[in-house]
Amino acid sequence: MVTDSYLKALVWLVPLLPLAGFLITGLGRKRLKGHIAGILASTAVVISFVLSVILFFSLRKPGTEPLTVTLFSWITTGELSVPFAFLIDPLSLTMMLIVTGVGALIHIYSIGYMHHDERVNTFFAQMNLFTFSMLLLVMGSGYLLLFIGWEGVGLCSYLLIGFWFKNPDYNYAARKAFVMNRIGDLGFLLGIILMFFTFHSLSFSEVFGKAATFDKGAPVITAITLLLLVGAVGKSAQIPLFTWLPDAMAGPTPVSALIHAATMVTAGIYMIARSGVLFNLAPVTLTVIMVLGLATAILAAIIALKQNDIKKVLAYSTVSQLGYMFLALGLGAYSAAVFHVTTHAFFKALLFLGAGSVIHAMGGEQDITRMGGLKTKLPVTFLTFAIATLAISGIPPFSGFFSKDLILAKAFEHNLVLYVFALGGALLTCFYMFRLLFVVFFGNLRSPEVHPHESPRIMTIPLMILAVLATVGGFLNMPSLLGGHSGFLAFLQPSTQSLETGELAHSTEWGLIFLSLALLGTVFWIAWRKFLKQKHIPEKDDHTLNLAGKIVYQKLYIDQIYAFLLEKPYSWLSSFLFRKVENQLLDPLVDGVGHLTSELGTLTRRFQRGNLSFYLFAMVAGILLFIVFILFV
Amino acid sequence: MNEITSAIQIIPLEHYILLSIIMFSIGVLGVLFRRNTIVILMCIELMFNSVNLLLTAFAAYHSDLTGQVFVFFIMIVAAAEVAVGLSILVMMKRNVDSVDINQLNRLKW
Amino acid sequence: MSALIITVVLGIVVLYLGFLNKKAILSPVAVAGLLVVLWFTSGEWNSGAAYFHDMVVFDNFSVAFNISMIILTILIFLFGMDYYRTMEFHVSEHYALMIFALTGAFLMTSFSNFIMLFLGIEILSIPLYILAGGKKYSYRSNEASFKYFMLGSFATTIFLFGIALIYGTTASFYLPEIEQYVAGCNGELHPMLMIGLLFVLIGVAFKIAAAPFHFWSPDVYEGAPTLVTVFMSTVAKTAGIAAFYRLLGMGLLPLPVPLERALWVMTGLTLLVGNMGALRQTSFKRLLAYSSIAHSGFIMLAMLSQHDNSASTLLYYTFVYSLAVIPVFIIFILVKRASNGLEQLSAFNGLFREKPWIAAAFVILMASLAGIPPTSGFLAKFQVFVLSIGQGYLFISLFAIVMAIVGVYYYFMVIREAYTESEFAKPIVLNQLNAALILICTLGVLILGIFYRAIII
Amino acid sequence: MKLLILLFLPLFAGLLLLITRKYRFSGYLAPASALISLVVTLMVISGVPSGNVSVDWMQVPGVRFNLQLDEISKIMLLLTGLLYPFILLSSWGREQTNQASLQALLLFSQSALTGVFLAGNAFLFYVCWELALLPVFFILLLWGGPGRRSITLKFFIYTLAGSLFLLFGIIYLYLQTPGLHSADFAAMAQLQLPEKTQQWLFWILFIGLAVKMPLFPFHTWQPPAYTTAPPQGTMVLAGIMSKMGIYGVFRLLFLVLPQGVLFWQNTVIILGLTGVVYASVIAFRQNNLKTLIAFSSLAHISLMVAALFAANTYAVQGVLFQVVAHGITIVALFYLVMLTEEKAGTSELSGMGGLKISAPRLALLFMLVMLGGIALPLTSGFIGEFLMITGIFKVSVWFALAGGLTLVLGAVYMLYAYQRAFLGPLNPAPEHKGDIISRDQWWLIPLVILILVLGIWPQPVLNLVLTIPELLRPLPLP
Repeated sequence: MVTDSYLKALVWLVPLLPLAGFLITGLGRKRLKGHIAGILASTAVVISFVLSVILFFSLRKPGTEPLTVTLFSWITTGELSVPFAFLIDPLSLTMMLIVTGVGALIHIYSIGYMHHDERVNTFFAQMNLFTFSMLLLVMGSGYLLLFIGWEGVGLCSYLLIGFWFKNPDYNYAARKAFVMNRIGDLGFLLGIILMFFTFHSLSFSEVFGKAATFDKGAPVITAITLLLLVGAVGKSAQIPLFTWLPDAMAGPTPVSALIHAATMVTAGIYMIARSGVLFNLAPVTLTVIMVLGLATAILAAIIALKQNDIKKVLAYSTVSQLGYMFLALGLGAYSAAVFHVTTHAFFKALLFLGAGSVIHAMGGEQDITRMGGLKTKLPVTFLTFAIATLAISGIPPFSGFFSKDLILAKAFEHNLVLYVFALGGALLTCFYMFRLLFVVFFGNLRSPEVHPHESPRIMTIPLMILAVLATVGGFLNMPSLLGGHSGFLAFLQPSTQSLETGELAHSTEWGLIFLSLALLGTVFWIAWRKFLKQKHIPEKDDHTLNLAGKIVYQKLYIDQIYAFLLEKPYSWLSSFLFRKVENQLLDPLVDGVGHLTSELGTLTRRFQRGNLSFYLFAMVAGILLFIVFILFV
Repeated sequence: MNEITSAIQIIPLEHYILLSIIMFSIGVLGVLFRRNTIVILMCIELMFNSVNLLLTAFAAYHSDLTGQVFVFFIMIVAAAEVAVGLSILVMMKRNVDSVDINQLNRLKW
Repeated sequence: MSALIITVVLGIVVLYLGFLNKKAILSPVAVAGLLVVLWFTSGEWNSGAAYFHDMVVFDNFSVAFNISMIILTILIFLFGMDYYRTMEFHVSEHYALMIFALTGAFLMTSFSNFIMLFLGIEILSIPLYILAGGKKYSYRSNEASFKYFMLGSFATTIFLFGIALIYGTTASFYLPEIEQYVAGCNGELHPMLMIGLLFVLIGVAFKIAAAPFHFWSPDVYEGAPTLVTVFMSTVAKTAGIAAFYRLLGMGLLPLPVPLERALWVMTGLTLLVGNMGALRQTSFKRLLAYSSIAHSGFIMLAMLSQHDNSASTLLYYTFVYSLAVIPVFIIFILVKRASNGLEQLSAFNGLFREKPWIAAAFVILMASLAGIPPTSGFLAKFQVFVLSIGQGYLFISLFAIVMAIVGVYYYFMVIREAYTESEFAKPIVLNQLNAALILICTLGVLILGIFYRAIII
Repeated sequence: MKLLILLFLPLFAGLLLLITRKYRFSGYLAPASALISLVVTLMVISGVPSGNVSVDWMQVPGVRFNLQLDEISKIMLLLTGLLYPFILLSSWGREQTNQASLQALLLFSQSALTGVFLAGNAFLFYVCWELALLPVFFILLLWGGPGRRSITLKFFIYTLAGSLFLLFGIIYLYLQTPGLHSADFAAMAQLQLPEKTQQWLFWILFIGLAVKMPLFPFHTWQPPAYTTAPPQGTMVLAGIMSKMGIYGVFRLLFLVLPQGVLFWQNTVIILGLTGVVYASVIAFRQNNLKTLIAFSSLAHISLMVAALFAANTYAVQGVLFQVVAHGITIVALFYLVMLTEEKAGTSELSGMGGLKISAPRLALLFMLVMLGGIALPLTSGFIGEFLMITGIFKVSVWFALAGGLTLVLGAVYMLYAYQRAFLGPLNPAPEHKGDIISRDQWWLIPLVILILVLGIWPQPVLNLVLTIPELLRPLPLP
């Protein structure tokens, strides 16, 4: 048994290492040559991962008290006392492992992927900064600490999306991401403040302790949770704040893998899971989450059907999967949501890295209509990508099956309609993923001028590791149905306080599994027929599509609607306020006083006409008026 | 002296006051409506004299000599003023070859 | 008393020096003589001596004002050394006339009888009529003198008529007796007395250029030779204000309600006309003339807010105002010379390049006129507002504040001109005496603003 | 004694500088004086006994020369002491005509501002208040950009008009003090004026203060003045002088007219929040970088005013923290704007673009400071804004929402401006003058470090304001 102080040292080393990596690579970005920055950055994250693993094994025993490590007092004033402290419990450990583990792989992958870029050192500095922020987010012992990481990852996301800053579109995407996140953050912050005034504390332990005294459905708790939800919606790209995530694909692909698939976007899920105690008290909020999640899952899946950009497909898929996680949260199955976060981190990171490998091989081409037949050219990439596709489609025994099935089962328990829609979304997922797989890797290469080749070892090894994880990750939580004991959920339960629901009868569960497998098989067959057998190639543009296809191809015109409803009016308002209100109302109002005075001045001078008769006359008039004034007024 | 005073008091005070006011008003009106500076000076002189008359009458009615003494001061000062005024007038005549009061109106606004 | 006599004698001596053509010693003699006068005047502090059957009373009020006027006259004479150097003839007459006018001013500060007030006003005014026309062949000087004379004598007749009416009701020219009479009326004044008082007040208001009896002042200020303008806007104005206050403070306050209201109207009008008239001025002398009207407005505000401190506030206000105005005019004379007789504001252009320290002094002086701390002009306005707000005249005080803002605008417009590049080179010639005097005045303005011990009068 | 040093050292240094401007060493005078001031300030703040100054000044009763030092003053002194070295250094070695005069004027303004923050007597306060304006008038008039003649006068008259209303209010308060009257703040704080009086007097004083801040809708002088002024002038205006109004609210409103404050609380908060949204929205489409930052400053100050009038512990502490934080950020921002303008040859955003390619260090520093400006956690801006919004929340959720909009809208216009200036392809139009020179870099880095340090370890400054509720006892701070 290691001593407590030793463990505590490990705890603050975990985020410190990426921070150190950030400082070194950042400050030395002019001097570090070649792969050095990448190696330094990756090492930092790898060590963090190792430390996290050590922590995990030290604390994994059930019943172990969560570890709190206080570094220093950050803000102390009045009742508000926010220490800079970390909380290590099962939930944060899980997230730390994902962040550092998947993060380490992506860092290593990036060494290969980014080595041509002239600003590679900056890239790694920012990646390390992101890891640091993300670790703060998941390790913070209170909401304000969480908020630091929350905004920190937002910043890094902004920086990395706009990494290739010479392209105005990328900058636009970066800004869009930051601003949409900020809208959510505002809600989150207000939620934090309301929470502070309700519980007079912001640390998890105290808040949750005091929450127990509130009744279920207490308005103030509902308000708090709704505000927190706004934050989560922004960060985890749910309706209506999801449009930034597809655009965020402007960043380098490892960024998409790390930030916009595996870790950052799941921060919202983490936050809600963390606040399970509160959300349990607010059924209204849970319903809202559930509806939002399901709607997002289906909407994004539909849009993904017609996308031609390999990363866009994956992005919408991410949005859709996040929707599933929200669905799970809304059902009170926080642990299930975190479980899906975990498996999703594996297979989605793998998908993105695979896509990165494809793009790398294709010389930067992202349009799937110009790919094809890469199966032979990129064997490792193909294999791993295929595994990931199977996983995300929910085909056993790959990891996605277990996590998604868990959510579907919970949905079934709750409501049949819910289940039907959720299942429909899963089928859509299966369809667009296989469409992607078939179009990219099968058939013939449709752009003859490029000569794709397999990526270097440093990129493929992370792919392989992730493929293994995507395959076996599901076994972490072997359901009792298959003779397991739901280890993962049990491990998390102390942190998340998931709502207990009755177990489904095994027969029902088997029935559901077979139903979904049968349907998945059908969908697979359709995709296979359409894209493999008939060698159907997606249309390059929307001219040839029918109306419905057109709308889907244009992402339901949501970007245009937002531009029309928000950006344009805002821009107009800005000009209007400046041109009309500031320059033609307020300023002239002030100037008007000046002009009026000035006119009065001119008028006064008019009386001074230089004419002696007039002066005399004015004097006499003045005297007479004064006489009248004193005698009669 | 007393004889004169009582002689003055034969006429009611109101008449003196009225006369003075009429004289004064004629002066004021003259100042306002005449444009020849000489005439205006004479009008001002008329106003001075109306004041003198008034003071004398009051002095007589109050049986107080200071009022009459004041009249002497006024007469002296008025003389001095007219002397200065006329010299200014001469200067003006030299400069603009006119005694119209509105000839001089370059200083304005 | 001896001060009065010495002043008259000094005037005559100076005239004789002129006859003897001793131009060089004119100014030193005049200054030395005034210093003697100053000595004797200060000897009368706390004596309260009364002369001529109590028709003049040299109480502390009048002594303090007399001292202030003597100092101002000395300053003007010192500046005059340079100003009159270029003048060939009649220099001695200028000095003598100013000294005579000063005698009249003494009477105005110390009268307690209408006869003396009348004499004082006339002794002050008649030399000024002549001085205003000092440039014999200048059309503008002529016009100034003519207008001043015509309006002045007209105002005198009004004033006299007022005295006559007062005499008719009260049978006295003595202020204390009139005061008693008025107090005995219990506010039910005979209309004749009321009109009489009004006419007397108008006569004095004319001297301090209160609206609507201000019309002479811009024209005369502009047309008269600059040094005469300085004299009028400082010494003559101080005398007028002292006389006005003496009239109110020694005789008439608290005023009958209708009269007081009339005076408030006059104050408001004066503030308005003065500041508004100056606002769009391009001629510097006219601007200062209007500003002088505006300052009369502030002074009337203090005067009407009757309080123990009113007198000392008035003294302070008029003195620091004059102390700032004199060097400002001198600087104006310098830049006017450098820009070929230009009297517009643009004459100041380039001052900060040519003579940065003079420009800095100019800023301080103008700031004092505008009432910006820590200059004495601010302290003066501060005291005025303390008086008027303290007496509960909130609305007129707010109005005065608004007018003070307008004032700041035009003063700083001039400062802005002084800190604007000039279009052509302007060699500004500045002799050491003038420089020293400007410095002294500026320091005075500053020091009086920063360290001020109230004089109890 | 130390307080007197703080008050007069810059004044004398400035005078000395003017006299000796022809000599070589004069260039070092201003920074040296500012550094000494900084050291003394830090000593005074950290509680080294500084001795009280209180002498009878003029024989106008109750007008005394006394300096007082409480927590609010300390915050303001910290701000002044901290920023002036940078403001002065920013002009160092730059090609400006008549640099000695500029620095002397800046030093004068430092003296006056210190006087404002130290004065224990309303008369002294007012004298310094107006004195602070004069140097800025000349800085604007002599070193300003195009259109300075009319803009300077407008700025001057507008703010002075406000001041004169303030004067009216101060005199009124002075005359309400019992006995021979006293203009000491302490005596004024003892006053218990009738409620009606407090209500109308509030506006007389508040307009004076609001113009200075400035607060919507009294702000129209501010954007053109900030745009036209030379960088140093803008830094003084935005960094310190805008805080004078806030300081005045503490001294003259919170302590003297508590009922007036409570009565008009919501009105002012609404004005402030309107200003936040209004200025933030306008800033979005500004084409001139300086005007844009001016509007951003307007938004920040507006939020501070709103929080101030929320009048509870968190809000007030947040405001005082933000006073320092915003001061540092805005000075650094205007410094960077100056450099950007130098590098791009224009302050129009349409003439910039891609500056990150030619001036990466500038871009990086700009980014860091900007993050402070948009209140990212772990920068100083966040602590202040969090506390302020917390305080506003206590008054009303909707107010907090409106105030919190600054988080979103601030990001909107700042990032957009950053993109237009630094990102994208290199604008072919301007002649590029390379990256910033190391001297500027070394002046800027401490500012950036301050922004970060105050965000990570705000407690030293927060400790200064912990006792604020005690101080503001007349106002029943919840």
